Parts: sequence; structure tokens; C-alpha cells
Amino acid sequence: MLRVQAEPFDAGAEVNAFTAGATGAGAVVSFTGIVRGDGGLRALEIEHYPGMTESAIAAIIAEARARWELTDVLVIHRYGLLELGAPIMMVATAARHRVAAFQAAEFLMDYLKSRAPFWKKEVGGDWVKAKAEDEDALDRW
Amino acid sequence: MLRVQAEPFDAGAEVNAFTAGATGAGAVVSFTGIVRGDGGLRALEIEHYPGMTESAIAAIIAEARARWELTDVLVIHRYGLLELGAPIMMVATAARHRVAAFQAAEFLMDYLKSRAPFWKKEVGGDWVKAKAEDEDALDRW
Amino acid sequence: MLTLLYFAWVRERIGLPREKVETGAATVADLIAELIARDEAYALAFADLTSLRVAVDQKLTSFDAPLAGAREVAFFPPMTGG
Amino acid sequence: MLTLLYFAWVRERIGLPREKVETGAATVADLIAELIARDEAYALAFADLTSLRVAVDQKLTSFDAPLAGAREVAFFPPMTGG
Repeated sequence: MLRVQAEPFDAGAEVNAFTAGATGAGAVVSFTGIVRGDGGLRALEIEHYPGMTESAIAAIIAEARARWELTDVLVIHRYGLLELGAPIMMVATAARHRVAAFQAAEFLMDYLKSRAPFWKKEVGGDWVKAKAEDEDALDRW
Repeated sequence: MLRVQAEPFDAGAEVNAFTAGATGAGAVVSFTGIVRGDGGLRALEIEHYPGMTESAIAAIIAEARARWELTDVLVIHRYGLLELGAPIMMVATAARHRVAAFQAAEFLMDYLKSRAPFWKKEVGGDWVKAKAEDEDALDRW
Repeated sequence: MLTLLYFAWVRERIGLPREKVETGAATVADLIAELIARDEAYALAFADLTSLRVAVDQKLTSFDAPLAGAREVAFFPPMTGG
Repeated sequence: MLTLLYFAWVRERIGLPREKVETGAATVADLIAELIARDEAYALAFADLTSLRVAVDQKLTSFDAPLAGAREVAFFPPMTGG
């Protein structure tokens, strides 16, 4: 499952709905990214590439499903104006065992960071720079 | 935060409350363990060691906080009779960045598996055997 | 007086969850030897120490741990939490 | 006709999000050379290719990728999702 949206989402409700649908899973891992108020940041603006965003995320999910035995996968990513403390995106993975669920969630996060066409800008500030460590993180998979 | 209880819990509501309280965190990771219906399993009975359970989990949380910069940590673990599909336990970690949140959550899970005094029994069946791979998982930390 | 606690299949084999014993055992291993000598049920429960774990005063330890000053000793199989 | 898309600071430097161009460029690099020759704003946007990424028909690729049959080329900085 994959959603790209401007609207906020309720991470807890999403985790519960995801878990309820993941029949047979023994392990559910979720990651939520939140707008941090670093250095006086007031809000974040996220630009994306409609069309490519969806196909890039779908390809990352397909790759995770090929690598690990997963009961289900969920990715939600927002774009547009995001307030301080608001959820930016979330990933959830369900599997029979914890190792697959954890590894797949980390894999999805590493690839979403550097391979999904989103760009963050600090409102009233500059574009967030990609970090070399995020690119390097892909090497382990 | 640490809770050892017989009652079920709402993982989504816990994730939301945890996230709301983790001011300054950019990353929240949660893990939920669920009773799987393997091989005709109908329910799980979990025995624990009151007193030691709490102190062992508190020590594992303290160790995670010493190793990673964490905004907050939550562990909930149930005991008693657990129905199929019910949540067994959950872990949540909050940090500024995703790597610390993921690593701390995996560390907590690995240690809770083999170092917190819980024993699972299949209702109408046998005691769940500890897996060598769970003991081996501790070697990476 | 030392309180002994048994969990999971150790409890089932011995047939009780806890008991108090008067013992002069210097170590956990000595205590186990005393228990085995007492009754067949203990001999069965303690037959294979590699499948057992022990906590003294609620801290995991080894079978050669001393018992001086200890108040509570618990025996149980490897833990299966999470 | 090729549709060009610009995102993030590439869009800001060039001053528009998309445009259509008629080009005979064989590769992405040839297309960039044409654009740089056209206007100062493009020269600025494409000054440092190591800080740019390119997608042809919505797939990440390299600057030497051929444009034969392509319909859409997008230029943008390294992505910062997640």
C-alpha cells in the first residue's frame, strides 16, 4: 500500500489498521518521520515529482518484498506545507518474524531518503541538503 | 516508560501518545509483537517473574539510553492468557534521527527476547523453546 | 531461609511455584545437589543444566555463583520474551 | 517535443517548473549544453552537475543517457525524502 498526499495522517490509526489487515504476521514495525524544530525552523515545505514519486516508491516496495518475506508493507509520504511536530511520512512492515520486519523498514527508509523524488525546504530558509551518510546508507543493502 | 500488564493495549494509541510526548524527536520507531496462529495455535499463556521482570526491562532500557541518544523509550509487555492476533508486547523509540531510533528498537527487542524473564506456552501445547538465533542476536550489540 | 522460585516447565516438573528452604549450600551448584538428593522430581528438573538459567536475588547469574547473603534463587528455562 | 521539468532550487534558478523544447540533442549532456548556451539562468542552474540528478521518463539515469524516444526529462538536486 502506498499513499502520497498533502493531508496529515494519524500514524497510530494507520498502524492499527495496518496490523489488523496483516493476518498471520507476528511482527509489525513502524517508522514515523516528524518535522523537528531545529535552529528556529517553523515549518517545512516538501516538493515532489507527481507520477515519478508513486512509481519510485512502488519500485522500492517491490524490491523490499523481493528481499524479505513480508506479510504487508505500507508507505505514506506527504508533500506541501508541514507544520512543526507534524508527521512527514511513515513506513510500516509486517512479517512473521521481527528481523525481516525491522530490516525491510530500514531498507525502505534508506531508499525513500535518497531515491524517492521529494525535496524539503525550510520555510523562510533554504533547501535541505542531502547528506552523504544517507547516500552511503544504501551500500549496506 | 515501562509497563508490565495482563490487559491488552492499543498499539496505535500508544504510538500516538508516545510521539506526542517525544518533543524534538524527528524519528519514532515502534515494534509490536502479535500472537501468530501457527500450527493450530489457539492462544498463548505467558508466565513472568514479577519484580525481576520490571528490573530487567528497566536495565535494558537504561542500556539503550546509554548507547544511543534517545528522546524517549517505551516498553509494554503483557503476561497471562493472550488470544490469537492479540498484541503481546511493544517497544517504541524516539530520537532526532532514524538510525538511533531503529538501532535502539532492535537492541531492545533482542534483549527482551532473551534477557527479560518471560516464558511463552502454547495453550494446550508445550512451552515455546528459546531459539539459538535469539541468543546469537545479542552478539552484535 | 532462602526462597526458591520455579518458572515454566521447571515449576511444572517440581510441582510447585515456590518454597522456602534452610540450607548451608555455598553456591547455586551446591544447592542444586541438595535438591536433587531430596527427591526424584528435582532430579528430573535439574537433569540438564544447559537448558536451565538461574537468578540470584533477581539477577541472572551462573551456577557457580555464591549464595552468601542471598534471599531468593529462581530457576527457569531460557527466556522467551518479546 | 520534449517536456523538461525542474524541481527544488533548479526550478528556482531557471525560474519555471516546466517547459517544452524542440531539440535534436542525442544525450542528456547534449541537452544541457544547448540549455546553457541559451541563457545565463540555465548556465547557473547547470554549473555543477555533481549537485544535480536527472530522470528520463521518470527514471533516474546518468547524464550520458540517450534521449532517443524520450518524452520527459527532469532535473533536480539530490532527493531528501523520508
